[in-house]
Amino acid sequence: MSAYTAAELMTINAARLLRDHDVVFVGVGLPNLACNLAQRTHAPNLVLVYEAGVIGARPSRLPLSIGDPTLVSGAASVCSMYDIFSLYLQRGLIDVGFLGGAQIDRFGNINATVIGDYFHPKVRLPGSGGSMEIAAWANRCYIITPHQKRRFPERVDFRTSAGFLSGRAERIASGVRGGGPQAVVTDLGILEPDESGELILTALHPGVTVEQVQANTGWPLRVAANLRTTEPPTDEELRILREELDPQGIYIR
Amino acid sequence: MSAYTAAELMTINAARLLRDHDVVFVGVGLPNLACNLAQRTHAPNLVLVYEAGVIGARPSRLPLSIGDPTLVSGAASVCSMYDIFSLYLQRGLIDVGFLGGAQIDRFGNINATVIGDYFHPKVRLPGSGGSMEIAAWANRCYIITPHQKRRFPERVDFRTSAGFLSGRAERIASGVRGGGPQAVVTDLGILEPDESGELILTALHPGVTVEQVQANTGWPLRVAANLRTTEPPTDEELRILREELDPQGIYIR
Amino acid sequence: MPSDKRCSLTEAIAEFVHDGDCVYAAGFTHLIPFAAAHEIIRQGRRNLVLARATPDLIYEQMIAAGCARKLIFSYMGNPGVGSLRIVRAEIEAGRLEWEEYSHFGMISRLQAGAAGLPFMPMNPTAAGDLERVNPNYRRLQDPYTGREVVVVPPLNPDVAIIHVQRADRRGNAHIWGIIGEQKEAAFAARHVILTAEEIVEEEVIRSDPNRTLIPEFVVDAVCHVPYCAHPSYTQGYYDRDNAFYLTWDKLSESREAVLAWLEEWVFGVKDRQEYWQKLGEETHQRLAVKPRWSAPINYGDY
Amino acid sequence: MPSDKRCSLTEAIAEFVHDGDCVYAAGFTHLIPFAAAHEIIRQGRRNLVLARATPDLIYEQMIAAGCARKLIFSYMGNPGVGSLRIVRAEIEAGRLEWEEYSHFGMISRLQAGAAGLPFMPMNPTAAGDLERVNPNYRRLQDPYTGREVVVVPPLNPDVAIIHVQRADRRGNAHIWGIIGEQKEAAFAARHVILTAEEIVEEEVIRSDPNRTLIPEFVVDAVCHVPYCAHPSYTQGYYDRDNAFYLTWDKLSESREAVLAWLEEWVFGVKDRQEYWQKLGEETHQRLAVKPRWSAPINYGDY
Repeated sequence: MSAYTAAELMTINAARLLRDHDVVFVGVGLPNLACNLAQRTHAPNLVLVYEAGVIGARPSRLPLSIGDPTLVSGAASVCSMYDIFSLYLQRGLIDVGFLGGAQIDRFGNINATVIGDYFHPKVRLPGSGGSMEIAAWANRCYIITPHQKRRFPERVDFRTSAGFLSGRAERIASGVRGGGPQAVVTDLGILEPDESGELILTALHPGVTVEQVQANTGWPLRVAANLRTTEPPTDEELRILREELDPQGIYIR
Repeated sequence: MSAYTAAELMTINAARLLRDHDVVFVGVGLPNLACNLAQRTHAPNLVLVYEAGVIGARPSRLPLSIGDPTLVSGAASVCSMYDIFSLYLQRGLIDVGFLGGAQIDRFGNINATVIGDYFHPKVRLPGSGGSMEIAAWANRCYIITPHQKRRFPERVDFRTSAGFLSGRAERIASGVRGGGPQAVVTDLGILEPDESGELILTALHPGVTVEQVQANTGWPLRVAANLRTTEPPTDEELRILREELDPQGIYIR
Repeated sequence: MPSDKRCSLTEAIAEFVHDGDCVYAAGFTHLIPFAAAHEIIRQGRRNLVLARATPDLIYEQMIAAGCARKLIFSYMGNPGVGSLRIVRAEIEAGRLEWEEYSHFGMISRLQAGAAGLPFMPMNPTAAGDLERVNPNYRRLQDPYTGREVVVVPPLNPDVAIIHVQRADRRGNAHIWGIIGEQKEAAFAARHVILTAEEIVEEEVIRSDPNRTLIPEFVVDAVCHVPYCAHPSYTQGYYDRDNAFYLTWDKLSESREAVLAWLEEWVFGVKDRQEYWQKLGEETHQRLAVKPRWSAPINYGDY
Repeated sequence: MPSDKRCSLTEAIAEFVHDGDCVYAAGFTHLIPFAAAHEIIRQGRRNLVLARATPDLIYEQMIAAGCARKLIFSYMGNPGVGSLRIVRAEIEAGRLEWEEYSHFGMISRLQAGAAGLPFMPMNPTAAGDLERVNPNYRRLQDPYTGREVVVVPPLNPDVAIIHVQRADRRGNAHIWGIIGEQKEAAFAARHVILTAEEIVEEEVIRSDPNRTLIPEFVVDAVCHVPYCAHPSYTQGYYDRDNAFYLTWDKLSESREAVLAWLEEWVFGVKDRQEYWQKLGEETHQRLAVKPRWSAPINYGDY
């Protein structure tokens, strides 16, 4: 079982970042797999919250959209969208948010809106959805994304959601409650913010070199003094992903 | 059945002011009786809304408080207090509000808060409850109260809820959406606002004189040119009140 | 936070209600947690700030027992009966601080507190005098039309006490009937004590997630307290004891009679179970209610 | 307003949806009223302003059919699948106006509209760029702390279309499962068209008033439209047709294929009943769902 896909590698490393009893704002796809994996391994008391208004979901099949009916049947609670964003997220009850986007920049700011000029878009992307508020108000945010140069520019074309803005001091001065992005998990390794809020390389996946990561990053990437190598996916993690969570390989292939 | 009590007289005259399909913010006591009477006579499609968050109540016994469980069982809808005051009242869906208070002044302003100085009260009253917003935002307001001089001062000690303030022009300038008090139903007759917003005597109950009303009013009361006499309670109205709505005579005795 | 939060009401009050705390015992005419108030009285808490839209008899009793220094409210009456004689006397005598709103102002404060907002806007009411005497009411200009709106600041009680029909041991709770400000109070508060008529298996709660108004992770303690709400009521479980509200109106004419009542019915009993037994069979039967069931719904086995 | 508001969806769209109207077809991933969109397409409405948090395939189809001049949204994607190819192409080509929020901004606009408020406040997010490009976002100073809040103005659509599980003929409606922005949209709108999987006797609705999210007096028309939400779903009634969403992703690569699809599945059928029959037995069975019932509750016979 030692071979694994890039998606499996990212999912497993993201799962390991979650702590037992965390309340997580989940998206579908890899974040959903990561949360369910964490729940079945080291974090049995993880609470899954979906922006559709579902709290404490226990899906009995792999949810294929953020509003899949399997999220509702057997959940602990369902509330309105206004309530999920105000009473839960804005109030500060969400420990962890997952984010994604077409571009992530040096300070963890995310673009999910547009490539090129906003009013004359070259590529029009889906837009914020919940991410503008998740990035601001969740205690910790994690980003899962494949590591490609076009996805990691020095500056995003459009700041859909806040990382550390131009640096950690600016985020703190802005008064937003959340701690900002804590880690970017890619298929090459893990980036984390330093004291200034700049994303630096803190871990490599087994077999990956610093040069590979730099070649796929759009700014001069700094490397942590204590750069580590991530533990390879265990057989048990891979088994749960492949046999229990995504047996048809919809997301992990 | 021709004899009737002051409470019966007020209730019946208040009921007659309601129109079919009106959505009414009901209080307990006489307003509740008036609404139920109207529903069983000329306004079968009256919608009863209670500030406790009950919509379309069909109480099978006389409710003894604003939150009586009989209001809930069989109602059309129940919502939160925040919703009833925002989505219904503030949004402008309420046609009629009933108000009461210890003092009602020349311009229909109401005091339900304090007699004497607010910070050193001579008599501390219950306070606004829902009435501050009902008086401002319901399309029409009705007041039911016994006619006594101390209840009808020239100016209220404390303006808990707005009538026409110092006159209709001031209310209009304030921008509040509701039309203000449309009638004060007492045990002597009915007062209604004129063009200036001043309450004037527009109807006497059978057998009551203008002098009696003036003697029980704290300002020089003007009398409408077309002063009318109210129709006496009918046998049918009295029968419904006594036999169906308040057989124990809790409110109407 | 543990997954099983069940404890006795005595333990919950001891742990989460402290002298000087701002307490919100929720429930608009329905589900009023009288048993929790009695336990607070028994444990001798002092200098509490008591917040509730309608103080009702629950705060009248706590104020008579000397637990409170201040009242935050929007309607102070014995509902459907008359005035709160003790509270009124304390205020008229200058012995009790108070802070006052309309219902909508009070509930908007909770909504702001629950939503994590610095204020909630409301349309103006033109009444003016309550805004004048309470500096917590402020005004803002609407940036779209230039018109004025009224705003109130958040209310974030130290502890909210929420009575519910049924909850699981983690604190996920179903509420029906009048829901008042239960949800807003729970989300606004720093700690939540849940009292429940029934503790049920998680499967019962999860069979109807749309009914869950309070989720486990805002809840600190789950206490099984049948008949917690008497003389108020719990929809579907027992009726409001209107006779008690009428009796209180007479009894509270005398402070001595109130203190004697507290002696007998609060200090004289160990807990709600003893209180309920002491009420006796006649009262139990008078307040019993015949069932009227909801039409079930199908969530689908996805 | 009549007590019995039942009519055909054809009649409801003819009466309450006019060229140029702002339409809010509600439902966050659930209860999306596709049948109503198809009827709007069939009746040839033009210049609509289409507002929805997630345009989903429902607005993609209406935009492809030429019904709209403008889109108001917060997330534009084929949920769980990919992008909305037609909408994206129209925006990139400058042929479609748009106005954009985050989900919370969009829903706060509806909440303000539903509550009759001139704006709703939100805490700042520091992101900045969406505020910069959309002048409807404004800033205010919190009068208590001096900090800034972000505000959005109310959204009051001309007509909201709300799909529900069951309603009575007056328009009182039960909704369960994901409730999204259904209530807010109904209260914010000037007119409401209700589509329902089932029309039930008033007694069914009144057996569970806490379940009634939409009350009769905001409703103008009640239409019995089983399977209205396909390819979206109705909790407890049928599943989401995920295969359709995947098929659409391929199909919408070609505008001709989309127009051919509309010809066959919208113009080619009279109403939803014909559409559902045309889907065929295999699809019916694939989307069928086994029951999973809620535990009933007791309201009490007071």
